[in-house]
Parts: sequence; structure tokens; C-alpha cells
Amino acid sequence: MTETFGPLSPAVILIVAGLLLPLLKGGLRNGLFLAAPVAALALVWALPLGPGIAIDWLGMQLVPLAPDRMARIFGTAFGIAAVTGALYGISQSSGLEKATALIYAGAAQGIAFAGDLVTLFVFWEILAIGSTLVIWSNGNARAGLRYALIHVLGGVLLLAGISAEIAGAGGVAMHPMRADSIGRWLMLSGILLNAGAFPLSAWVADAYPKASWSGAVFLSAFTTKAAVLVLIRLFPGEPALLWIGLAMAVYGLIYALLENDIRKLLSYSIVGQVGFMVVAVGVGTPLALAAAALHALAHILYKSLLMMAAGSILRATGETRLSALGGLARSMPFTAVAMLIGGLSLAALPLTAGFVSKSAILAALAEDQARFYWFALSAVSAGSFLYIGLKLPWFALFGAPRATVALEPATSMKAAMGLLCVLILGPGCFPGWLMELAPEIAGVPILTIDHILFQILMLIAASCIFVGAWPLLQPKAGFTLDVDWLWRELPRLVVPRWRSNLDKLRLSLSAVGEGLSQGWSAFREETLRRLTLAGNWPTGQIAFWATALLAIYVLIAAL
Amino acid sequence: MNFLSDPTLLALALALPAGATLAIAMLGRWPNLREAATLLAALLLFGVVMTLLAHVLAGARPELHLASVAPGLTLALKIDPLGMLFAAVAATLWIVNSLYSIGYMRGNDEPRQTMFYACFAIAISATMGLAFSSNLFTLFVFYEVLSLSTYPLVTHKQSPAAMRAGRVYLLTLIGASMVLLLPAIVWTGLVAGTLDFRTGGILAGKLGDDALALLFALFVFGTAKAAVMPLHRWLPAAMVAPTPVSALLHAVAVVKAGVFTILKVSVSVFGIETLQTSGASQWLVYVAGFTIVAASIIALRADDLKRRLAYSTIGQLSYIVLAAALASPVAVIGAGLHIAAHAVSKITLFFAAGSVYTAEHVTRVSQMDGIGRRMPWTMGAFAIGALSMIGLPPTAGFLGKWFILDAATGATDWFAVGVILVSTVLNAAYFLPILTRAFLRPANGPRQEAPLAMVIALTVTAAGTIGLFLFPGVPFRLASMIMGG
Amino acid sequence: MIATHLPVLLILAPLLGAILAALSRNGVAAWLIGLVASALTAAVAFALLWRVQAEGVISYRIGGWAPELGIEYRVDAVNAFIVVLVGIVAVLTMIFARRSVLAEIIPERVASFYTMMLLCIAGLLGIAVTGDAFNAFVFLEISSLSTYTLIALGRDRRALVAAYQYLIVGTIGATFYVIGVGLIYLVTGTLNLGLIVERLASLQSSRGLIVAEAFIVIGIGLKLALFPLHAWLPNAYAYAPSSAAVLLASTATKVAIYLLARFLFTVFGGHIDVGSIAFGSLLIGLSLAAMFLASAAAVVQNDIKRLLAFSSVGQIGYITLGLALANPTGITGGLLHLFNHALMKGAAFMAMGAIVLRTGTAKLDELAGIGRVMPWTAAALTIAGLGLIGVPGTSGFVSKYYLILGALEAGHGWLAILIVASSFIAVLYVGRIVEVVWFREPAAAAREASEAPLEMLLPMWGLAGVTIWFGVHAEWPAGLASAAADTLLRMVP
Amino acid sequence: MTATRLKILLALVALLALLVVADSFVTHHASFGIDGTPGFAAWFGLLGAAAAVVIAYGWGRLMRRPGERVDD
Repeated sequence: MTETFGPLSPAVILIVAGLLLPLLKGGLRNGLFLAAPVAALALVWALPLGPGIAIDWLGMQLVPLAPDRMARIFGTAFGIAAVTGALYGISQSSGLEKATALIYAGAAQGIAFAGDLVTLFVFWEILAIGSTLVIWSNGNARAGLRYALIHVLGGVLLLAGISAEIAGAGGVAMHPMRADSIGRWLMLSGILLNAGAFPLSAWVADAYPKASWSGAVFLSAFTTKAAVLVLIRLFPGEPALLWIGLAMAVYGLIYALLENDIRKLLSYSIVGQVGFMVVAVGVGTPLALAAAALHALAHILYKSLLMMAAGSILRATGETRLSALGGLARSMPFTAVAMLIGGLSLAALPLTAGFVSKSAILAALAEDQARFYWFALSAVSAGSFLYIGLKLPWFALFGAPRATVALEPATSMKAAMGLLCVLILGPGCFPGWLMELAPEIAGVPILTIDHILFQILMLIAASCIFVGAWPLLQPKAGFTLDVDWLWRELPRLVVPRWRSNLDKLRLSLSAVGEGLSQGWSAFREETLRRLTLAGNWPTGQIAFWATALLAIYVLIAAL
Repeated sequence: MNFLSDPTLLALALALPAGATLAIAMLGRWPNLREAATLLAALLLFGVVMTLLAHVLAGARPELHLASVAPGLTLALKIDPLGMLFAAVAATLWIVNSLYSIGYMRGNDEPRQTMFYACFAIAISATMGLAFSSNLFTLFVFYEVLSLSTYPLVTHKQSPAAMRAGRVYLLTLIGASMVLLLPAIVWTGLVAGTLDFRTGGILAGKLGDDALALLFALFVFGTAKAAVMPLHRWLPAAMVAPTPVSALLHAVAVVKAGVFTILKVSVSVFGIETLQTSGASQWLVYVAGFTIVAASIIALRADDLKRRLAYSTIGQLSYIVLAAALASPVAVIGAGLHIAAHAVSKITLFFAAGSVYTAEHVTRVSQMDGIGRRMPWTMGAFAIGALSMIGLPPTAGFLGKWFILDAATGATDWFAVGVILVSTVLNAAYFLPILTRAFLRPANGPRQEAPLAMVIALTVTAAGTIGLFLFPGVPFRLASMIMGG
Repeated sequence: MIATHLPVLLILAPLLGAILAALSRNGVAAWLIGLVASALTAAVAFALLWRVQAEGVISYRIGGWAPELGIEYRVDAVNAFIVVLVGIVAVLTMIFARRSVLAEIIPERVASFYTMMLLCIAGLLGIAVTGDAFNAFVFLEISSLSTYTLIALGRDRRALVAAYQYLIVGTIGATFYVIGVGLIYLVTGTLNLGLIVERLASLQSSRGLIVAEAFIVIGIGLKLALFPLHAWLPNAYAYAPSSAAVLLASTATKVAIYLLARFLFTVFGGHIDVGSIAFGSLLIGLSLAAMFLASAAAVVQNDIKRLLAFSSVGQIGYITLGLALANPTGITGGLLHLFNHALMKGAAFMAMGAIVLRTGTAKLDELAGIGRVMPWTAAALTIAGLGLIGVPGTSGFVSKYYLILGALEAGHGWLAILIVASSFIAVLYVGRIVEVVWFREPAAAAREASEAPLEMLLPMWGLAGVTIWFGVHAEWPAGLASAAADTLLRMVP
Repeated sequence: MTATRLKILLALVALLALLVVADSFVTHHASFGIDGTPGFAAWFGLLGAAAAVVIAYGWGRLMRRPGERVDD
């Protein structure tokens, strides 16, 4: 059945569109920018589920297009993110960003539909290239470079792991495995790097806020979630993922609580939320995997919305620091509502998509009797409300205005945000839609009274703490040291010292070298002189040598 | 239908560029005719090589006996897949390089162009001979002819610096080949009783493990063209040459001749299996690994663009040497593919560097601010070449790296895996800043591309870099056939 | 009829030519006579070679006397090889010499120059074909005396000094040789080499023989410029008239080496083991010293002729090294290198002769860019240079290949490495020439010069051509050398 | 503590108390036992959020730096 689509895949549509985009101008360009994601999303649903088509490449049987249910969930999520992102960013003036965003989105779709490890890797790298270019199109060279290097590292770790897997198992097919050999650990670490797992998480908050107001929307959606999908496919039930995911959740929570910059806060929050998904993958039951996928979907929806709101604020005021913002509820009411809905969905307020997916994750943990992780994640979840549902709106939307709004969000931006609000609230009110996507969660109680009450109690309790501990949560200008200190600051401290020592060594060496070279040049001159005059021996000397040789000869022969 | 027999074609592959040399020398007074002769010869050679390629893919192994020098020493040609791969790469790139050279030499008003084109043609002829040689002696002869014929190209500018570089170039290449490679060949002949290449090797069971390792070392270091440290200095020194020459040295002929020799010796003199079981090449994994990482670190700090590219070449060559050292069928495929992939990508990079020089007289990375905005085609091609050097899909550089990595993990040689990991990141670290500088810094002038011939050439090779990734069929088939002979 | 008298005809042709040339007193006539005589000689040499190959050893008794009393000319694979070499070089030198001599020799002495050339050729050929130890001495003296004169005919005043030094050294050498031969006569009572060999077989004590051998080897060593007895050679070659330098460089030392090989292997070979560790290592040591030190001296020379002369000393080291290896491959390599080196060094000296003719100088720094105006000459020089290095495709490679093979066969891997390492020094001195000649802006001398005349280019390119030809098709000379080596080692009767 | 905030806090606590009372009237589907007790979510939420604030505050005292990253 898939044969009827031939080489057409959502990835190809988006990537080709991205490559064509720079050749177009004006309305045509915007039209393609919007049409391509829509077409890709349509194709995600038009593709019949099946084993996909195999092609032969370098002697390997590759399956570049393998539509299954997981691919469809993630394809939908990536598709929605691309459509709304394109709608939101249509007024962006940078053509490069638009083109690369499409390629980026296409690579994410490619990963979603990849049926083998090699195809996966190829799109993995295109994803890295695309996202780097999205960051670069906003002009920040250094951050983009750091991002690119980290992802090159992640990519090659994955590549090494894949090649070890092929060398060991002999096939390129994707199949569930455990991290039980060096090769598989390499693969896992490559994937986790993209997922933003601690301690290789610092790049998320470093790079994403460096993108433009519209670029960050794309960035927040694809890379980490694509990694979650790959984890679901390759490492379901890997025990290590449990504590890694929990570490991510805690890290995201604490750093987001401390953060002052809205988009950085949202970036830390991504890590935290992906942590939830990673824990679920670590559980590995069908319910848990479905929950992880749904949470990825929901997360893409509300995080896109939040990033859009943040982008609108940035575009309007040129500012994203909470300490420099305030009172936006009055001046940007639409954006304020979007931010609230996104935030509440993240905090899993009932009737939002986030509530459904987070409930599913906790239910999966409960089903698996993972007591520790259930309690820990519940606590983290309560904490998340502090920064996303309370701190963020409190300081950005309410209080005295500190920044002037120069630019109203464009209609297209409002449309994108509005669309996302609907997409968040719709499934939140009617979870049946999501159950159709992932029937595994059908047994999870979601909109039951005790469960709703449970969640509301949590949120109100967190609110009490927020109001009570308000002075401690004041946004402060500055930054929190992260693991990236190791590659951003440490070399700056070490290299000069290292260099000065090296210089000292070089000095002393050069003193020795000086002496040696003087000796050498003296020797050289003497040798040259001798050699030049070599033919001018006095005759007596030849005679002497003749006699000497004669003697030696006789001596040798006689012995 | 096929009135040209295989041996005739084989002879033509050598004779065409050699004949072009004469034609170029005679047409020196009429530049247009002279360039036409170069291009014509390149096109004809391409046709001949492609015909041969088709035959080789179909299973033919054409042979041609040239001369019997002395008992045991014969000059003879025989095509095998590895040689075919190398020859096809060189013949293809000669066309683009000629096109590019015309733009470059005219754009920069270079003197002594006749000599330039003539020596270039000899070098190509020698490359063909090297690629198709059927025994160690023939290979050695063409190896030396290649060194000698490229010397005038390296010293083209005839400045004191160029002469110094030329001296380093010739002394290193000839010196190493005479002092190490020649004894290795003689030793091989003495032990094996033949100098003929045979897939699977001619040394199996003829020498002890230690002696094999020593002999292998003689071969590897004797082939200074492969620029394995510490015999790498000639390569950055030769950067004084005009850019098309650098492209020839780095992409088409010279360094490829080096790694080709090492690979050929591994496959057809020692035999992969013999290397594997004796462990004679294990030491080379470490030497090549060191070279890869050290060259990358030096490249990281080089401000001169061509110098940075030169050290990049040193590192990339050692990937191929590393593959030879890993000595497994998969590694050989990787090495073969990497020869093709690196050739087309590195020539793109050098073309771009020369194009930037011709248009803007920029030679240093620190002068390249905003140049991508002014020369989008050139720097776009450069970007593709750079991605290929890093080994990212969808560029050709991925192919070779993939199989070499496969070989490393297959042999569970974690040192080699680590080297590839580290060097990939280092490659990115020294190539990407060039791109950010070129594209993200503001341009300090209007849009101004290099001469059209150059832009066409580098666009073609950049497209080839991606095309090779998407359609690796032919090189892959050739590379897979290497082990089969 | 003629065929049986070939050996003596070989000597008579140049000898008669010399007499005629001396009588003619006319430069042009003398040259013509020289040309005809040397052409005849070459023809005879080839005929001899052909007969030896066809029929084996030729023994010719002068006047029909028995070997005990008279003089026997004995031609086998070894000296047929040498004779052919001398013949080829003699003809080509004669063709080359005319223009060069006109420019370098004062007209009154031209006739005597050709006389001396022919005498020298006769002497060298005599050494080669004679089977009599004392007769060899006589021919040695004939060639030496004519050589002294040839060198002294050079216009440079230093030529006189060089000739004088050569005279003294040569006389010492000849004296040593004759002492050695005398000792052998005391022991064996004969001067015929064949008979000496037979009678030595029954000898009880070899003490006297050792001393005799010592004198002979050192005496010949002086003539062949064995390191460190070489010091006369650079100046002699550098200041001799160009065409004399060609002849001497290509033949004189080569014939001396032949004589050495003949004594070492044929005469003493059966009794004193040449391959013995002690003697072998002495000769190997001296050869290595020549290969490295003399080559190193060549690198720093400014006068190209002197450079080439030092190079000759170095290359002789390879030849003696081949002999010292004392195995078939090694000796083949040595003899082949003798042959090849003669040809390429001849080409190189011819090229220098042409350059001196056109520019009046042989100084490297004054010849910058000469390749632009004398491309054919410079190309021949370059080819010869490549041959000296031993670049594959030139004959120098083939002979060095045999040497390396011989060294490895003898179990001296290190020696193989040293052979190629010393070739690397040749890269340096040849590289210097090539770089200056081709890749420098033309100096004053070069700008005014023009290409050499065709009659010089032809013999020059004849030699350069065979340097390439024998590099690609070495089977003929290698076969000759191999047969000669087998003969020397008595592997064939 | 400003008066407004105190008022809000009191209102929130009152609401929480009200809901805890309500919570004791619904049936719970407990997974681990304790999570089914009435009001569990309230006190666990209070504890969890408080712990988050305390840890974050402490971590901020240690790791928070004023100004901008040098290389941004």
C-alpha cells in the first residue's frame, strides 16, 4: 500500500520545500512555507500503516518510510508543530530561517517514519544541521557553534553505536534492546544527548533562547521529542532511563525555578518535561510507552504555545527577562491568555491535553508499581506549577508594566496561538480523541472526580507555597551555572595558564635549541668547508693513504 | 561494435594525458588552443576511463604488458576494482580541475601557464599508470614520476618560499620512497618471489609476524604521500602552490596516490587476512589515530585557510590509513569509498579557497568576515564540502566514515572508535567557525563572485559531494569488489 | 681470417689511428682518423662480443707463442662486456669532441690531442683483453701517460697541477701494481693469468700471495679512485678538456675496476676468499665511505664538473660494493652499474662540455636558468642526473635494484637501506643542479647562450637515450653483466 | 508580607481546606495505599512544592551568578 506513495514521505515534502524556498519570493514563498507543513501533516494521516518500503543502499536494506502507530503519533505532533509554527512565523523576515525550519521539521518527520537505524541516523544529522541553521539565522554564531558541536558529538556517538550494533547483530532494523554493551551505551548516550538528558542538557537552555522569536518555536518542538521517539523504539524498559529521566525532571524544575529569562525558563522546562517521558520509556510497558508518546504530543502543543507567547512578547517589547517585564495581561491580552493556557496545560490542569498525558504517565508508573518514581514525579509535577503556572504569569503578565509594547502580535501569530489553544483544550475536554491515537491508555482514569480533585489539590497546595515563599521566588537578573561551564568557562581558565606554562617551556627549549643550533651551524660550516675542499688533498696524503691501506690489507689478510 | 579493445583503452588512458602534454607544449603560444587541448584530453580520458569502468564492473580485468626491464622487473598494467576507483575519481576530477584552472590561471594572470598545464597532464598520466599498475615495480615507477612531475607545479611561483617548499616536497617524497619504499619492495620481491599484486596477498606465510610488521612500516612510511605523521610536513609546505595545484595534490592525485598505495599494498601484497591474523598493522591504528587527532588540533589553530585545509587533508588521509590498518573487508570498502568521497569534497573546498582568493585576495580565515554573503555560491559549496569533511549526511564524507567506523566497531577497537568520535567533533570545530564567519558576519562589500569557470567547477563538485551520497552505487560496487580482486 | 684476429685488431685499430693522427699534424684529419679508428674499434668490440656469446672464450696468442712465453689475449664474457662499453663511448666521444676541442684546445695541439685520445683508448682496450699480467701493466702505462697529457692539455692552469698530481699518484699505483705482479712471478714463475691460476692451485703457503694481492689491489685502487685514494680524480676531471673528461669518466676508472675484479675473482678468488668477512668488510667499508662522503662532497660543489667528478667517486663506491658482496646478484649489480654509470656520466659530462662551449663556465651559480636557452642539453643533464639518483625508469635504478637485491641476498638488510640512503644524497646534488638550471631566472651567462650544436647533441642524447632505454629494457645489459658475474665467480667454465 | 499577599494566602488555604473536606467524600482508586487517603494530594503538594522551592533557593545561592555569560 505504501508503494502507491512511492518516494513521497512527509520528510521529503518538507525538505524539498525547504530547499526550494530560497528560490521563491514574497507571497509564493510564504505560500509554500505554509502549504508544505499542511501537506506533510495530511500525508502523515494518508499513509496507511504497514511495514513500509525497503530500498537497497550501500548493500543495506533500508526502510526510509515505515508508518506505524508510533510514527503516526509523533508525525502528528511534529506536523502540528510545523503547521502552527509556520503560521506563527510567516511574518518572520528571515528567509533562511523559514527554509531551514522546514528542513528541520522534515528531518523530524524523517526520524518519526524511519524504519531502520541508518535512515534514522541520516535524518538525525539533517535534524542537527537544520536546527543549527535555524539558530544561526538569528545571527548568534557562538551559541550556534556550541550547539552544532554538541550535536555533532551526539550524532557520532549514535553513529558509533549503530555501527557497533550492525557489526554485532548484523542488521540495520530497529528493535528494542537494553544498554548492555559499549556499543549500545554509545547509541543510548547519543540519543540521550539529543533528548537533553542530564548532564548533557545544558545545550537546550543555551541554544534555544538564541533563536529568533519564531525560530525558538520550531526548536522547542522537534529535537528532544524525536529523541524520545527513538528511545521508545530502541530502549523501551531500559532501567537506566528511570533515574536519568528523574534527574532531568528535577534538573528542569530547579533551573526553571531559578531562571529569569522566559525563553530560557521554557527551555529548562523542556528538559524537565522530557524527563517525564524518559521515565515512562524506562518503565517500558505498552501503557507507559503510549503515555510517553502522548506526553510528547501534548508537550509539543503547549510548549509551542508557550514559546509563541514568549516570542510575541520578545517581538513586542524586545525583552524576555521577567525582571524587566510586567503587566502584559493588559497590553497583550491574547498573548497572556495563550501563555496561561499553555502553562496550565504543562502543569496538567484538568481539561487540558497535558492533564491527559501526565495522568497516563503516572498511571503507567502506578501500574508498574514504581512507587519511588510515582511519588517523585508527582512532587516534581507540583513544583512545575510554581514556575510555569505561577511565577511566569505573575511576573510577566501582572503587576506594574516595565516594558513598552511596541508591536502587536500579527494576526497570523494570533491565529497560530489560537489554533494551539483549541488543540490543547479539545483533547483535554475529550480525551477520547487521544485514546483513539493510543488505545493503550483507554483504561486510565482521567476525568474522574477523585483524579481531578487530586490534581486541583496539588495545584492549590503549590499555589499556597508560591504565595508564602514569594520573596524566595523573585526573579533575579543573572544566570545559573550549568554543566556547560566545563566547556564554556573551564578552557578560558585553564588554557591561558596552560599556555603560559607552555611558553615557559618553549623559552627554555629555545635556549637549548639556540645552543644546539649554534653548535650545529659551526659544525655545518666546518663540514661544508672540508667538503668543498675535499678534492684538494696534497699528493702526499694520497700516498700516505695508499700505504696505510696496504698495511691494513696485509694485516687483515694475514690474520 | 567495440572496436577499441581493452588493452588499447588501457594504453590510451596513459597515452592521452601524455599526448596532451606534447600538444600543450606545442600550443603554448595560443592559450585558447592550449586550454582546448587540455579540456579535450580530459574529456577523452574521461570517456576512456568510463568505458573501462563499465567493463570492469562487468567483470573484465584488462591487462597490458609494457616492458620487461630486467628479470623480475616488468612494467605492466592490470586493472582491478581499487585502481579503477582511483582512476575514475582522478579522470573525472581532471575535467573539473581543468575548467577551474582556466578560470584561476587567467583570473590571477599567472605566469608560465604552458608549463603548468603540461606538468599537470604528466601528473595525470602518472596517476593513471599508478592506479592501473599490476605490480609493485610499476607502481613505484609511476609513483616517482608523479613526484617529479608535480615538483614544477609546487614551485610554480618560483619565489624563495616556493622553492623552499618544493625542496621539502621533493626531498620528503622521493627520500622516503627511496629509503623506505624501495627496500620494502625489494625485500618483498626477495621473500615472495614476485612483485605482482594478487588479491589476498603474496606474503602469506612467507615472513614472521615481527618481520611483517616491519615490512608494513617500511611501506607505510615509505609512502610519504599518504602524509602519515611524522612525514606530513611537505603537505602544508606545498600550500604555496597555486590553488588548482593544491587541489591536484590534495584531491586528485598525489595524496590519493599515497593512500592508494598503502591500501593496495595492504590488500594485494600483504593480504587483509594476513594482516589481520599476524597483527602486523595493529601499530598503525595508533599512529594513524594520533595523526588524525593531532592534525585536527593543528588545523583548529591555523588561520591560513589553505593551511587549515592541508591539515584537514592529513587527518582525512589517515582515516584511510586507519582503515587499511584495521584490515577487514568492511574497512577496505570504507577506505575505497573514502578515497572517492574525500576527493570530491576536498577539491570543492580547495576550489572555494582559490575562488575566494581570486575574487578577494583573501587567504586567512580571519579575513573572511561576511564573505559568504558576497560569494554565496562559493561559500555554499564550501559549506557542503565542510559537512562532508565532518562526515555528516547527506554528504559523501559520511559513506567512508560509516564503513570505517563499522570496521572499528566490528573489530571492537574502541581506540579507533574514540579517534573517530573525537576527530569528528574537532573537524566540526575547525570548519564551522569558517562558515559562521562567512555567513553571519556583515559583508563589507557588494556581491562579487569569482570567474564563471571557477564557480561552475566548484558547483559541480559540491553537487557531486551530495550526489555521491544519494547515489553511491558505482563506487560502492567497485569498493565491494576490491576484496574479490 | 679477420675473425680470428679480432682481439689484436681491437688494439691495433686505435694504435694505428694514433700513429696516423700524430703524423697528420692536421686537426681535421686527426679527428677524422680518430673517428674512423674508434668506429672500427667499436665494430670489432661488438663482433668480439658476438663471438664470445656464440663460441665462448676466445684465446689469441700473439705471434703464435705459447702462453708460457708469449702474450695471450683472452676474451670472455667479462672483458667482452667492458670492451663493448669502451667502444661505444669511444665513438660517441669522438663525434662529440670536434666542436669542443676546437673551442678548448689551441689549434697546434689538436692533432696531438686526438693522438692521445686514441692512445688512451688503445691502452684501455689492451688492459681489458690481455691475459698477461705484465702486458696489462704496459697498457696501463700507455693509457695513463696519454691521460696525463690529455688532462694537461686543458686551458685552465690548474689542469697542469691536476695532471701532475695524477701523474705522481698514477705512477705510485702502477708501481704498486708491478710490485704485486713481480711477487706473483716469483711465486708462480709465470705472468699469464690463466697459468697463474693453475699454478696457484698447487701452492702451499699463501703468504707471498697475500702481499702480492695487497699491492695489486691498492695499486689498482689508486687508478680506479677507490676511496680514500680518490683525491686526484675531482681536479683531474674538472680541469681536463671537456671531451677528455667524457672519455676518462666513462672508461678509465671502469677499466681499472675490471682489472680489479679480474684479479680478485679470477686470480685470487680460489685461494683468498674475497667474500671472507675481513676482506669483504674492508671493501664494503671503503665503498660505503665513498658512497656517502664523496656524494656529500658533491653536494656542496659549485663547479658542476667537479660535482660530477665527486659523484663519480661516489658511484664507484656502488660498483665496488657490488663486487664486495661477492654473490652473483651483487656482482651483476656492480658490473651493470659500471656499464650504466659510464653511459650516464658520459652524457652528463657531454652536457657540461656543451654548456662550457656555449657559456664558457661550469659554475652552478652562473648557469641559473640555462635550461631555458639550452633545453635539450639541460634535459640530457637532467636525465643523467635522474640516472645517478637511480630514479626508476632510468638505467641507474636497475643497477641499484640489483645491488639492493644482492645486499639482501647476502643477508645485509642494513646495507640495502644504506644503498638507498646514499642515493638520497644524489637527490640533493642532482636536485641542486635541476633547481638552478630549470627553475631560476636566467643569469647573464645563460641569457647570451644558445642551444648546443647538433653534432654534440646527438652523442649526448644517444647516451641519455640509452640511460632511459636501459631503464625500461634492461635485459640486454643485465644479461651481459649477469654472464660476466657468472664467469667471474667461475659458475660457468 | 504585604496585606494583599496575606489575604490571597489565606483565601488559598481556605480553599484548600474546603477541597480536602470534599476529597474525603469521593471514592479513591489508590495505587499505593497512601495516595488514596483523603487530603493526600494537599499535603503532598505542599511538601513537594516547598521542597522544590527550598532546593532551588539553596542551589541558586550556590550557583546563581549575576550578569551575562561572557561568551553569549
